[in-house]
Amino acid sequence: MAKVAPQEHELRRVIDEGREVEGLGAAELLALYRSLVLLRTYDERSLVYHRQGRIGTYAIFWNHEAMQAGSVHALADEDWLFPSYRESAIGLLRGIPASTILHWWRGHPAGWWNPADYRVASICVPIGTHVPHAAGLAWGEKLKGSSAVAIAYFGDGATSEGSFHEGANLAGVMRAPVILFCNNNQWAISTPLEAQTGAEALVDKAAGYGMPGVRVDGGDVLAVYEATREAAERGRSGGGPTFIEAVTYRAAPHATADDPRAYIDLERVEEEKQNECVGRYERYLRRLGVLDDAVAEEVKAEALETMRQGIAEAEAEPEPDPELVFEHAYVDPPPNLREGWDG
Amino acid sequence: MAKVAPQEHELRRVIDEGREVEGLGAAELLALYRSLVLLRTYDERSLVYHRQGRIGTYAIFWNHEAMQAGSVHALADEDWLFPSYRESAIGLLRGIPASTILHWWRGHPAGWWNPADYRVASICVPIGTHVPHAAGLAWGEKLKGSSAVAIAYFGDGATSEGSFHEGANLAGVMRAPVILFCNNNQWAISTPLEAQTGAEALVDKAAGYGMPGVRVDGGDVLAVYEATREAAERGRSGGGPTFIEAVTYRAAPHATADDPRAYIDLERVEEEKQNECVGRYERYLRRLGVLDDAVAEEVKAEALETMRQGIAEAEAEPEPDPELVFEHAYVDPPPNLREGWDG
Amino acid sequence: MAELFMVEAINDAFQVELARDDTVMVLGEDVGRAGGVFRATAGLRERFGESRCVDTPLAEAGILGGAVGLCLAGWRPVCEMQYDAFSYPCLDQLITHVGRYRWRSGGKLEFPLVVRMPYGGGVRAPELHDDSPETYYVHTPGVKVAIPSTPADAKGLLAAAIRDPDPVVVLEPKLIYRAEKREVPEGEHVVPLGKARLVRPGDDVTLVAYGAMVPVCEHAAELLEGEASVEILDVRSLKPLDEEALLASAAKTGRVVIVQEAPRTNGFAGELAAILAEKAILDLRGPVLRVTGFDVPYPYWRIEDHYMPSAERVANAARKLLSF
Amino acid sequence: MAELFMVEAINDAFQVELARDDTVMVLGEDVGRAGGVFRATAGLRERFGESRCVDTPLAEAGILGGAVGLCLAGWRPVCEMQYDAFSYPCLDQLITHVGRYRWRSGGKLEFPLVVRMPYGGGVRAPELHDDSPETYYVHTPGVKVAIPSTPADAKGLLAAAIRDPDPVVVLEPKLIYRAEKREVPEGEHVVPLGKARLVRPGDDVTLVAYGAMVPVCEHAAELLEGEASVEILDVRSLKPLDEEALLASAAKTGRVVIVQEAPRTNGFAGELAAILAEKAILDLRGPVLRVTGFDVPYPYWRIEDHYMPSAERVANAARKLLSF
Ligand SMILES: Cc1ncc(C[n+]2csc(CCOP(=O)(O)OP(=O)(O)O)c2C)c(N)n1
Ligand SMILES: Cc1ncc(C[n+]2csc(CCOP(=O)(O)OP(=O)(O)O)c2C)c(N)n1
Ligand SMILES: [Mg+2]
Ligand SMILES: [Mg+2]
Repeated sequence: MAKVAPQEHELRRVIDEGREVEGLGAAELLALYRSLVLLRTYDERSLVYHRQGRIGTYAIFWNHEAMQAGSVHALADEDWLFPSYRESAIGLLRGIPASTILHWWRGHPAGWWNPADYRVASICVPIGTHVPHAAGLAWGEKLKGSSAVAIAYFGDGATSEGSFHEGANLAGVMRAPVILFCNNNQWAISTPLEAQTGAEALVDKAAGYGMPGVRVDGGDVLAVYEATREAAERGRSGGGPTFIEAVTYRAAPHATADDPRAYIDLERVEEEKQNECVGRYERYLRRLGVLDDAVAEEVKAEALETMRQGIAEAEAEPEPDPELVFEHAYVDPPPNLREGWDG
Repeated sequence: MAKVAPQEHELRRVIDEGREVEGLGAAELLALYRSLVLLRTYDERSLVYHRQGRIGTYAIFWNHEAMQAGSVHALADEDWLFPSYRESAIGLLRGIPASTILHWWRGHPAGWWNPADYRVASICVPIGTHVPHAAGLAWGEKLKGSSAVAIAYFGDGATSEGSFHEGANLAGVMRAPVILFCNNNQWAISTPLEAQTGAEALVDKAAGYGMPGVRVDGGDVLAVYEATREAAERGRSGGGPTFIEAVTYRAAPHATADDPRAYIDLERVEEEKQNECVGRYERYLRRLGVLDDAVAEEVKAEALETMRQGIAEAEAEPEPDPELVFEHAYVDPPPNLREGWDG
Repeated sequence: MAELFMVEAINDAFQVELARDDTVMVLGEDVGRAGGVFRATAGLRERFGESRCVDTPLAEAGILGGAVGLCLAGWRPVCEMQYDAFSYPCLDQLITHVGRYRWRSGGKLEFPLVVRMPYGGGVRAPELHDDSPETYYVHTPGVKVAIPSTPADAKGLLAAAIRDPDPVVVLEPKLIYRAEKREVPEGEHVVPLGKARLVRPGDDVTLVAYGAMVPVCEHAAELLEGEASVEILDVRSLKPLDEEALLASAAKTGRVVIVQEAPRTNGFAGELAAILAEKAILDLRGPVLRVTGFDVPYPYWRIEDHYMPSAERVANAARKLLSF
Repeated sequence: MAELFMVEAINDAFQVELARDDTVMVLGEDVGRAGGVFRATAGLRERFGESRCVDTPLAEAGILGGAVGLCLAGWRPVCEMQYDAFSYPCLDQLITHVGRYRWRSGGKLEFPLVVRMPYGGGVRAPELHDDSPETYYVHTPGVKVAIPSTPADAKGLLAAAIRDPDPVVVLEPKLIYRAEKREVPEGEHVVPLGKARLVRPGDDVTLVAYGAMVPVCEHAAELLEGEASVEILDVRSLKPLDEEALLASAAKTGRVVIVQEAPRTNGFAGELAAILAEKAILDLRGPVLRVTGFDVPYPYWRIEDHYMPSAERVANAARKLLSF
């Protein structure tokens, strides 16, 4: 009988093993730090803005920053990102203005962006449904002879969806250069991992699609970087897709509307908070002597300034034109679209 | 990185290894033979009936009989079967009259049966969509404290469907006593296995659902029997679901409407025909001295007689009442159901 | 009589029906440990056990397909789809199996399952938390569809759905979940499918609606105060439909405005208008007007109010009819 | 002009459009090696290569979701769903993404994809090979829907769909695939979306239909020979809809029968009737009648002819109107 477990369930680690990632100089290490801090600041400020009623419901990604920044830094500008709501601000790392993303959470059409401008797909709300998009894009780029790869971000819960399965299978068959990046924070709202899958580890799904799978510590930004870089190289060199399971633990509510105290393990949450990903990396950089207080200050101040400007711009944006209700759905709309409209 | 391949891809075999299955006496071996011959006869006669215009389009299952009979014989009467169109006649082994199944292929409502009467679910036409049904039934029986298990039959192509995935995952999570029986005949109509999955073997999907997987020679009725019996015991004793990949090769057209010469490997088909599953078992029984010409004759004559009666009954059935258009969809139909009906 | 929010009335229905029939079980995403993201199933897991209120994997087709199997095992599953737009993955199971399986059994089996979900807009949510998908459900053979607009009906229609021997889809207007507390009968309370609710009698014009559009019509009636005597009909049960009530009201007022939040083309308002064009043509004193959403994606919430039929749009349609 | 079966005309459209634009690609189950189970895509893989005519895994949501990604990469994917009822697993992608993605991009991106499938009954097939799912598609914002009834329109509408910058769903009446050879323009042939086809002019009553119901209406017109002058309108493009043509015909005859194969409730015939009730009320000399399928699972084929609208049923409806 086929063994249930694959060969390797241990998490890849870099920071805790005190390793260094080949080819990453001080400049890159600091750039990565800037991205981490920017995402962290975006998230923490957004929570405040929400409490102040300046944005609507918001999906918190506190302590998910390492998975997002680590993977994006391992990719080239030509590569496509397919975020879920959990990665709503990942476009910041590709130059999408903070105000644009804040608009999205403010329910303002100015929250739209052109995915092609940044190679960042629209934020995907229906779970797992963007996995086929990423597979299709990667396959399509390959057919054109381009060297671009794609990465799709999704959660542990998403692996239960048929759309995840059909997208992953398509990627495996077409040997599409796509990275299936699973943010395994061990919760789908209130549903724990053991109620989500019978698998020993989500990475065990990879073999069923004929793709390599790798498991990393999702709080270790360098482990994420390293694994993603390998997967991207594999994809670019015709090796097809890779499944990455990044393991972490959700240390914040699912979203601003959620109260996890009813279901979550609060001690485990505390533990996770102590070991949160930005601090871990910061300590690592200080040990390496790449970061000191002055630089840390400056980076955080810069991020705060970005957010200050972002929210100011967002709030300066005039109310959207009601006519936008009818805009953009069709290049060539049906004639009777405004039927019954009276302004 | 997690290895792509699981531990064991070799096919379980009994007949070719000249083994015997523990606990199977001459009576059971002969009963199994009767079932094989009955299914074979149903299939071969159906092809004739189709050519004679006595039934409609028909999905041929020639050389799939070992997978069907071998698994059914390994189960108890309380256990539920969930057939696809490929197992349309599997109910014969549970006492469904041949005429009923012929009616189904004749497009006659008399092709309906009550699944609860035989614990044989309705023939499933949309690929893979019955996998969640089997998982739900098995889970539901377990919740009631019953010891019944379920088996769902589907093909290699079905493993690409989201519904297969969602059903398999549900089974894994609920540890439902269900057997996912994959008839891997290596073709989905004209689509070969390598265009269906990137996996080295379909059994590699099992680990992703946290269930054991086993690979058997689908043409070896005793290997199928043995593997299914183990899986059923596992399910009954609380061990949850099992994935069985039964490997064969489609030696006949997909259905009467299909002409495989355009795409299939005809040499491989010939090879397969030489080694078809009923003959293989017959030779095995003769070697064992359990079967001789007289018994073989009698079994085949009996099967032919069953079909003769079946088609006669089916053809004696009066044309269905047009009123059946409105019957059976609802216990309590909407009042205006016949709106616009004039007999 | 207790004063309850709609979502509390739904929970009340569960408490009563699960206690009454121990083959009833609830399954869905986050319905157990969290008691549902809107708290509709709060307390059920604690009271009835984790096998009667199950947190499923995140897979809508698996939930509904699993429920088909649960029916075969003798259960009466009530499936929650977490939001309207997240029910779409279950449409395949609904159309190809839920609405057909009893028929396939020659009328021998029953599939007393329920699919319920919060639906509709106006709640300032991110995209795909705002859809009104009733058309996809109503058009599907073999399933029934109900949409309450009051707490009492939410309880009574859910109870009816749970007790109904056929599959029933219940769409619950999330905009009304906590809008206001209203009187709800205690204990067993069943509102039979197939009966509309006369919200208010009137003589000059009939406003026909369901779900979240009913309060909009009530507001429109206030705007029309002094101009016309307005009758409001809450369809409540889309399938089976209370055609008599619809035709009676049309015969009485001769003027009908149908209000629907869903996109206009091929929405359920069109079905109601078609029935009037077929069976009330001599009663009509003017065209049958539809006030609906538009054939566009439901907008971002900053402008959603321009998409949603407003009391003003409804009142203007009525005025158009009155001066026809 | 060549004489072709409808399915040959569809293949012809592919040959022309794939040659004309090398970003057009075809994908689906068995479209490549086998050339499609109805041979609609026969020869494409050989002529244009296996990357322009792709046999996909057996996964409809994967096909359509993959096509969304292909659009992002600059392709114009044409997706085949093997049969009507097997398209349901793709509804989720269609509703939540295909119809919304351009809008999400602020109108910056185009999704020029096509979903085409054989649809409808009358072909003596096992269950779920007979559905008429147009309502699910027409009601979905952001997508257009066309249904041809002749070989020439099948070619021209598919070409229009492939060239259209928006997503288009084309439903092909499989009953007509090989019904009769008809004249089809050679080379490039485009039938613009949004224009109905006047099948035959008449003065007393209008029969409105699309797809496989058009020949049924033509037969009904023959049955009515001598009793009435019958006009037949082939809607052809359900969305965008040629409202002018519909209203003009209603204004002319004052009597309208709408024929639809799909289940009755909330079918597209209801939408057409609603438009008439809204905009032609003063032109109508009688009720708007619908001749449709029923709200039941499509029957086993021995009795399918009792489900399908027949020329007799259509003619009787017309007679009812003429003597109203
Ligand atoms: C198809 C679909 N079903 C349900 C939901 C509602 N929902 C939003 S987030 C969520 C949980 C997702 O969990 P997971 O995939 O682990 O991602 P995480 O939120 O933990 O990052 C659910 C059920 C949805 N958005 N889409
Ligand atoms: C959802 C769905 N899509 C497409 C089809 C059309 N179809 C019928 S059989 C078949 C191939 C199935 O192949 P496989 O799963 O390997 O089973 P096999 O026929 O080989 O036994 C297809 C595509 C279908 N029945 N259901
Ligand atoms: Mg999670
Ligand atoms: Mg196969």
